[in-house]
Amino acid sequence: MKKITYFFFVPFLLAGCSGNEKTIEVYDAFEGAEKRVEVREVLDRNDDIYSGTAIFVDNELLVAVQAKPWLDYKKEKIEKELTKQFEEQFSDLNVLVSADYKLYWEANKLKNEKDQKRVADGVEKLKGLVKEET
Amino acid sequence: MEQEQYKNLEQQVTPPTPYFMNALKAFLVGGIICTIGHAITYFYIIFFDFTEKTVGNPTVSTMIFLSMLLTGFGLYKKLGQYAGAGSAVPVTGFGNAVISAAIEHRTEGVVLGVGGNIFKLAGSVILFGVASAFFVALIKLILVSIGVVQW
Amino acid sequence: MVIEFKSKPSILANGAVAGPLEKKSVFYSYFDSVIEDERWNEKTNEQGHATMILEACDIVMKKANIKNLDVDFFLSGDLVNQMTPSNFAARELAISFIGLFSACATSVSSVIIASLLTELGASQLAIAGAASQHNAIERQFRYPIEYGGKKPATAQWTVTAAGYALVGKHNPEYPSVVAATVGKVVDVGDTNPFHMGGAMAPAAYDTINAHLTKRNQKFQDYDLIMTGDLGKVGLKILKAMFAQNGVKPEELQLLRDAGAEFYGEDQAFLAGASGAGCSAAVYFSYIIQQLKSGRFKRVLLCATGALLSPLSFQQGESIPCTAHAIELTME
Amino acid sequence: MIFIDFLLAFIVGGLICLIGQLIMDVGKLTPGHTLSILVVAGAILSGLGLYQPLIDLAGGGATIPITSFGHSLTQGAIAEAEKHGWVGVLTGMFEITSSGISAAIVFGFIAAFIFKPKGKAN
Repeated sequence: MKKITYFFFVPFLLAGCSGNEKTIEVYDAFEGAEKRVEVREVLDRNDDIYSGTAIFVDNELLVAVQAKPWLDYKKEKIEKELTKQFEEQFSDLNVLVSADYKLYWEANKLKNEKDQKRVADGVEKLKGLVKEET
Repeated sequence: MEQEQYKNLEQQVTPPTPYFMNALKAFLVGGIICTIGHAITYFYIIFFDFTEKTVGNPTVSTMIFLSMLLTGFGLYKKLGQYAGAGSAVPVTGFGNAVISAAIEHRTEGVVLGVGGNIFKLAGSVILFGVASAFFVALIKLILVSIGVVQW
Repeated sequence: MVIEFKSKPSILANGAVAGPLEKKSVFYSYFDSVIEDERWNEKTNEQGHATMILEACDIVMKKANIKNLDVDFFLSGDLVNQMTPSNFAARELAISFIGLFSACATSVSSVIIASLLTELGASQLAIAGAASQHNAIERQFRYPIEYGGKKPATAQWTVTAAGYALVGKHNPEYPSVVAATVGKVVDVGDTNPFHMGGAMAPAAYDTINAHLTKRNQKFQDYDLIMTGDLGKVGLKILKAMFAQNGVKPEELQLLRDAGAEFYGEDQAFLAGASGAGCSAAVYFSYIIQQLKSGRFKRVLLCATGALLSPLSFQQGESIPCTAHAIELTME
Repeated sequence: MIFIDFLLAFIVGGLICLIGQLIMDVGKLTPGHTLSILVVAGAILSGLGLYQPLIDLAGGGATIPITSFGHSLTQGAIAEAEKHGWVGVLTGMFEITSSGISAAIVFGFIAAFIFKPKGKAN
């Protein structure tokens, strides 16, 4: 019995941090190039996150990010910071930033969605989800 | 032979509790159960409309369902014998405490047996949970109304 | 308090019955019958427990080819609340019945009282013994069966078994009870219900010492001194106590424990067996057969019992223990 | 990245169970006492606002142990107290954690009809 216990323990010690290549995706309904650059810039500057997906549709900006797992404990702080930055830059849009995996998962699905109508509905649904308590 | 003379004789002969091995086994099994829970959390997030904030409930329910199966087929007591706290601390342990009491007292009838005894082991967890939550919330409310803390 | 029996009542027949798990026992071949279903095909554990007692008593009566009408007294006890299994078994047997409780020492205390009744002449034939059923007792004293609590290495496994003996007038071909010691209640302040061996060892020490000194015997006068269910740890403690008191190591070889040996070296049973059925089944099968076969001439059987209840434990009481002993000889 | 997330869940969940085991072994306490202590600890940590970051960090590793039960009770009470004041402390109690207890009761009830305790050793 003791051998099994030791056997279990070893592999977990070896798992060091894997490389952190950053993936940023931006989907823009109006092909407004400069908006895309600004968003990419903001997300690049912030090195707490390892991946982010932004979606512009109608007057909505949805930014779903994923913080590095070992920084997840300050997830809410990261969200607040990014929301502040994006609201300064895109005061005309209403901005929603979330580090929730659901948002990130759905945003990645939405970004290669062609029909703009469905993207707008998707973003609407996600906004509803975030407000929902339990 | 006086009491303390016997006591230290008993101490010498009784095998010492294996602190390290117990702790290691509890850590491993507890970790594995929580990882399974983590996987179930991802499952619910991806396939159902739950955010990380709201995924707690379905995950806990699924874990308790799994603990019902393990308890019913007599596997949980073997897991518990190996893991100790590793199988008791996770919510499957809470489920096992409720379900084992319910199964056990079925022969005393559903109302008096199952009904009367279902919280024999887990009742204290609910009692202390609710009581401590009440006092913690009360203290926070008082601190906020004094202005020391905000919500 | 040591009693010497002048008329030396004899054990004319014996019966031991065990549950499915007890197939793993070292003494398996000595048991009269082993059943597949731990509830004896009854609905509840307690009913199974009562049926088990009945089956053991039937075996005893069949061996002595007598009917229950011929038996004067039925002395039995077990660990379930208010001894309901013994009561229900007595209802079926329809023999005048005295319920006894000295926890796992009931197997010997019942024989002591049967021998007293026989010596008094009030009883020609009396059935005495004890039984225990794992599920019925674990759920009452500790946790529900399926609960995943971790038992420490000192915990013992309650045996599903019953052992009964027919006590009658002296008969040289059968083992006879020459003396007995009724133990005092000894409490060393142990409170851990998972370390019964440690709590019961002092009681066994006290009873065995009292018996040997009053009968001014030494360990060598016996072929075997077997305690009830101290378990592996409890037996070590008892041997250490005697060693401290000057008993030589080769004498200590004579000291054995039914609980410690019951499941042999199977680790799943931790510190061995316990329960009223453990000492009863081993005494009234293995020991009696060894005596009849002449391998043992004189044995001292000292059953140990922990007199706790789930209530006394929750109220923070310590565990008082007792041990009763009978000296059996074979001419 | 996902692997590290799972690793964090494994380590944090394992540590909480380790603490539980130490309470049992060193403190010589029964499982019942240990779970009660952990639930109270979860409630206190939650009151101090320390438990939510732990859940964010470890995910399943913090929601599965019983400490999360104390946490959700407290969060329910605090959230309701924020909205309705004194009464909220009581009304909000099971707002968030309802599934834990109801699932245990329902599955316990169902199990009572399906299963029978079997006294096997191994």
